[in-house]
Amino acid sequence: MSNINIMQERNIQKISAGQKAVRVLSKTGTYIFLLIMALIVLFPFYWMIISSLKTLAEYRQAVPTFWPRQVMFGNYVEAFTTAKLGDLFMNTLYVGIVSTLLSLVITVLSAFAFARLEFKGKETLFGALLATMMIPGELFTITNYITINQLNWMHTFTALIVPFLVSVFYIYLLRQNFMQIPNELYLAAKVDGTSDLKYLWKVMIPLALPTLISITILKMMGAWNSYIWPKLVANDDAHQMITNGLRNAFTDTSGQANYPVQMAAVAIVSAPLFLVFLCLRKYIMSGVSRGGIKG
Amino acid sequence: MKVVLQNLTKIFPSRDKKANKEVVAVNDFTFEIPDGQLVGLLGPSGCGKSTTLYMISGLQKPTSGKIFFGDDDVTELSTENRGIGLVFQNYALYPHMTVKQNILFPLQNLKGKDKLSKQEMLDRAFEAAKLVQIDELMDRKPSELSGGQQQRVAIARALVKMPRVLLLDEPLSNLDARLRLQTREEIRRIQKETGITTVFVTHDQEEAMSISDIIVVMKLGVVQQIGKPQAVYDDPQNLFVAKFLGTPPINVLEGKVSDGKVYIGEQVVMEVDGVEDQDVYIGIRPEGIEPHPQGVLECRLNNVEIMGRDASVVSTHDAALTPVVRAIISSDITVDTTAETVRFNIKPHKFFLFSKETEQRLYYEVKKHG
Amino acid sequence: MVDNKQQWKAWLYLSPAIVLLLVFTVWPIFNTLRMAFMEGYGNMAAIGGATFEFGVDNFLKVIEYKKFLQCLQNTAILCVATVPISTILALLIAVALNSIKPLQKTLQTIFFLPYVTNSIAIGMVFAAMFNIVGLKQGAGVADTWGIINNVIQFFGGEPINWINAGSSYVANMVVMIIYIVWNALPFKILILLGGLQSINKQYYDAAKVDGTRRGRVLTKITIPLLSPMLAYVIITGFIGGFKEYSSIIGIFGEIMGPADDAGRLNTMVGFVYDALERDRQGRASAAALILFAIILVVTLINNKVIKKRVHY
Amino acid sequence: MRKRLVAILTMLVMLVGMFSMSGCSQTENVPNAFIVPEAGFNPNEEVTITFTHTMGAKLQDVLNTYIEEFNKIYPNIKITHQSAGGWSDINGQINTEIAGGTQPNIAYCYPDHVAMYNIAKSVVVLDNLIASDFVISGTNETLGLTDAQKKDFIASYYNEGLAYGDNLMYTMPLSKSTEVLYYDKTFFAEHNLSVPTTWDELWDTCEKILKIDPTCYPLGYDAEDNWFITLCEQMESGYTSAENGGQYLFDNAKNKAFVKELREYYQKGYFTTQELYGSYTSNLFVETTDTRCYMCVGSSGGASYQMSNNDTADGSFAFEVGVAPIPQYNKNNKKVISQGPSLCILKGKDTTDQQVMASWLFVKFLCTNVDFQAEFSMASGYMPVLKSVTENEAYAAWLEKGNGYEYLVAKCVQVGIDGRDNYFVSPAFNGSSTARTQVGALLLKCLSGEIPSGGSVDTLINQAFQDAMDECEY
Repeated sequence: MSNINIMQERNIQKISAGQKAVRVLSKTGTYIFLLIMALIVLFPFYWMIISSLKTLAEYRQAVPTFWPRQVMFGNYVEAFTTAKLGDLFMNTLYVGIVSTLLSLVITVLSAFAFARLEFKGKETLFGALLATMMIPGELFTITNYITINQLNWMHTFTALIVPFLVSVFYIYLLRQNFMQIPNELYLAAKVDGTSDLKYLWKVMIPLALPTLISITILKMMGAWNSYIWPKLVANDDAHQMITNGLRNAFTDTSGQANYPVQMAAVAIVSAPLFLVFLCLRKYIMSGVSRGGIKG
Repeated sequence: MKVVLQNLTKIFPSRDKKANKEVVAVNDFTFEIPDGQLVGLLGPSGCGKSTTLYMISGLQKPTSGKIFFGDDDVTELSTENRGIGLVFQNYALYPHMTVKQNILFPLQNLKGKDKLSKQEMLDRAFEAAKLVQIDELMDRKPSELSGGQQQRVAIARALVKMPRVLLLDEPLSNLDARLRLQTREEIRRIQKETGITTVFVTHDQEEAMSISDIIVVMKLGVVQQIGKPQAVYDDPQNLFVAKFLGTPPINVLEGKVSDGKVYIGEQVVMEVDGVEDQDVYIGIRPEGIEPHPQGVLECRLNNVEIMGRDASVVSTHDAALTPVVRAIISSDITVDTTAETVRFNIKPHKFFLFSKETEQRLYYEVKKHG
Repeated sequence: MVDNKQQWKAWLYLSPAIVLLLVFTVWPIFNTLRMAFMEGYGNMAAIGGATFEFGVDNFLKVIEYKKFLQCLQNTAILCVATVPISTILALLIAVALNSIKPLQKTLQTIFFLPYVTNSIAIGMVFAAMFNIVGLKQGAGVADTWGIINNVIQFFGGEPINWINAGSSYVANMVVMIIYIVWNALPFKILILLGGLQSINKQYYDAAKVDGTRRGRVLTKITIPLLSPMLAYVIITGFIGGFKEYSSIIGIFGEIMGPADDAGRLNTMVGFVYDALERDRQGRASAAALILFAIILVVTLINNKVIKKRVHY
Repeated sequence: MRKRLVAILTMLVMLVGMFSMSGCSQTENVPNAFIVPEAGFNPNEEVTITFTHTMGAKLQDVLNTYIEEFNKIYPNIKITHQSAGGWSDINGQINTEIAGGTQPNIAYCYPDHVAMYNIAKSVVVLDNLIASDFVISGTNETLGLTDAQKKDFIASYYNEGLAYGDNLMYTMPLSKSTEVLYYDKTFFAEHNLSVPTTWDELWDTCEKILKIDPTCYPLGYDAEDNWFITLCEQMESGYTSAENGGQYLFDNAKNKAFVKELREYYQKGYFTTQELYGSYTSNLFVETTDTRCYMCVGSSGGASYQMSNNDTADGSFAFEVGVAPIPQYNKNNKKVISQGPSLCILKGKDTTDQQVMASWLFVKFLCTNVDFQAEFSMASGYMPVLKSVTENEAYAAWLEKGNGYEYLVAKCVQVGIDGRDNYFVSPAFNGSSTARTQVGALLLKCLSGEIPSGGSVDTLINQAFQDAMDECEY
């Protein structure tokens, strides 16, 4: 082995000073970059908030104002009172919780079958499922509407919940997660005579918890944001979902929306979602990262 | 390249903000590692040995104190400019690169006048691979290698750029017993061949003793003793060092010194000069006692374990702090295993006294021993 | 290997999903196929009692459409431009976020905010940012140039007509790309940051010991280790890009282009919607199937390329 | 083969339609004509009907009050109603509902929507109901419209229901708006300008205004598509026809000529439009500091946006807003566009005759009840469809009421009512909304487009017309 030490003969002082400068510079650069991006990202959010505080006339102005001339907290009051937010909230929560629970059960069972069991046509079936993700879902609306109608599910929570219980995407996500759990664990459980369901419940689910939490959150957000479908199948007072309620409540004669009030309502209903993210950030982050990275 | 640590101290802020307790990981560590030596940092977990290693590497910054490589103060110098090689405990081989790519990686980072041509890089990589005897595996991915092979790749990667100092973090802990023996010889050989000043961290005293030129025993951030392995073993400066080194471990008994006599219980086991009267801990290496019908130390005999060349006489004593009192003797010597008790003679140079109060070594001159 | 009991169990576990998929996904797809091959099929017309012949006329009609290529081109440009840009930007942000300590959580939350910001608000803000009010033809004066142009002018540039009547195709596309990239960022940052945080720190220590420059750490270590996440983000990005439609409505409104050139920015899904609106389900279905075929091919190619590059 | 069949069928339908006009027997051969059963409406049979609209909370309050009134007469008819959101939402929703057979009985509609529902033959033809002289027991009302009721409708509004190419009545007008010319009355008085009544006068006025304020746009026109369609109608040059399932007639020399003329005026800076300006021109109109516009053509329903600011020091309005009818091309052929919701009755295979008749009774009630019409107009700023509403005391008082925003709304309504003989609606068929979008875009392109190199203005205009036609006919 050659004995020339390539690391010798250095001017330590100079390097020392240089590296410090580089470190400070790069840290500053990183922060500047992040802060600029953060501002860009924040801008529409800021816009939503100030829009919700404007009068309709000011909102329509050609030259948008960056701070409302007249701060209309009244928009929030109006949003809250006109739109029966309480009922809407409960309906949405009900649909969100029930569909999340059922969806989790279906997703876990399917993902388990795809990740752990051997059966004929597994690959083909899985491929076919993935392919369905590529078709614009809008095409399904009319057919599904007719189906719901023939099943006599119009204006029921069932119509809001059942058609969206299966998500190929979630099955895919969870399957990837399950695949990372060593097969030995399953075999060991089999040797011990543990049933599949018990194994799922005791081993797989705890290990895949972050993913399941992410799915829960995405599902709840789905319930929060769904608009077109609920409007079609269950837009009556007893079943109305939050987005529909908000959209419908603030239109004027010509079917134009009163945007400032609508924005206020949107801000109100966004708040719970935001809080959920704040509280569960850790789980969401680790949930989405379980795609197949080994440590 | 000698490495000098000067009053090196590392304090970690407490994790629990309310408790506001700081953790002193390394406390005022001063030491000069001579050029070309293999140094083992030894201690139980949490003793600060890894922190010391990471401070030498530059991955962690000392709270106070200085580090010199040769005459250069590198305390403020960042890792990449220190010219060190570091082997991680679990190797940190890049899983997406082949062995060759892993070894080449450090060389490809070189810039400026250090930059090497492609051919030079390849030559160096193969040279390093040959040194650790993995030149057959160059196109495999880490996941296709055994633990020992991964270890070698990690060493090759650390060596390939000819570092000024090589640092190894628990290099053998992930290997099985047989591989461990083999690999530690390997490390020794490589270190001698390259002559690179090497520091490695281990909690396994046998490992440290067997290959180090110098060992540093640490406890709770404080250096206990530094020296050649045999010297430290033969001359431990405190009870901790005595207990930590040696397998089977040293026998420790409570006793006292009174009037120049060392008592265990009521028995005088040795007469010494230069020790004031006090309560003491008595450490006796297992190889320092041998059965003798007129021996000074009487113990209750448990059993005798024959281990081929050696035999181990296992007995108990009321004053012993260790669960058993063990003697390692040549298997030629016969012991009456049916007897209730066994008496031992003590070899004075394997017999250490420690102050019960400070646990520091009490030096003495033998006047008479049984 | 495949024992009967497992077979039986697998299908049992899959049955709820399969039943629901059959009813709410497979049947609609089948229906789409049926409509695509019924010449001139319209839902309303069918209810009104009209009958339709079997044939490929719908497909021919789609391809004959004068702006069909334009729709395809728009879709392709949006995909090809937005996926790399948003992925790279999201990667840089995620890496930067991962490398800092103070403010990390705050910034992370900020980057998530668009997720809970209503899409109506976002579209309007973007339109307002690029909109020029009161542009006098040829005179180069306007009442308001919009924030973006104000910035350009601040740095001494000439203001650009981004989205108003008389704007250029390139300018329109730039706006769309910025908007779509912006929209795609939060999700990608979230995924990539999650991925980064699960990479073992020792790889970075090892790289640091070896004196690896930042750029090299990114390209040689971070990106390969992040490749499963990146693959996921890219594939879903492409699928999303091919379905681009609502973002264009968000900026340009229902006319899908600047005021003087309606439909200039129309996309494949936009075409599908237009056809649905005029009771031409047959044509819409045919276009959707064409789109599906394209996405399928691209995804297969993607998978091929990615399989080679992704380290699992 | 099929085309010919369709043509023959259409001919037949038209013939039948003409017969029905002349005779008073029920139109029986029209596919979806409603035939009033001999037993007529049964006031004792409970019936539930649904009504989908786009009313906001304020208008729904008015509606609820009058549902109560209605139930005093017909307690057996239960009405449930819901808002479908905005205009763009209701069409899609009802389309889907028709596909599922769950359409509402009554729907807010624009002609385009009706044309679409009609493809599915889901719209009830109202002729027989209107003509029915069946007297509902327990009341002294006939099922149909009395002559007095018919006459009370503003004729052009009423005729909108006939705009589907087959001379059959599909919709009843509920509430209407039109386009009016808002102008700065203060400015006009100050500079001794007269309010233009024809386009030629308007251009003269523009020229004068530009001399006074060279940086202004004398005229702002919010809706480009309306402008094009109105000009076609005023000039009788042809826009579209609902006959034969829809025809596009706008690609003609006369239209190209006026578009070319408008381009010249635009280049002179006489006017701007919403899209060209980049914002509602009403914003220019109410603006008092920067660029101004002194005349503005906009919807009579949007009066609130045309109100000048009153944020001056003493709280007075910056200027007085005048409202006038829009300029005409030919004073002998006055035409003003009519917009705003009508009501249509939908039926599916499960819809009973009783439901259709109940729906009709409610539609009739809303459209002919003077009090409702008055109150709805006051709440919405839209115009009532009955002539006699102006005689309603509360309404008259409201029209007289003199200040601020309400005054302007009332003035718009007044102008709208005054011009009631001049209304037109553009023909409706599947594709008529495409035509609307296309002529709007084509006008913009012709006004502001760059002349292609090596060509003339005519090249540009011809190309724009051709493109629009291609899109429409695709």
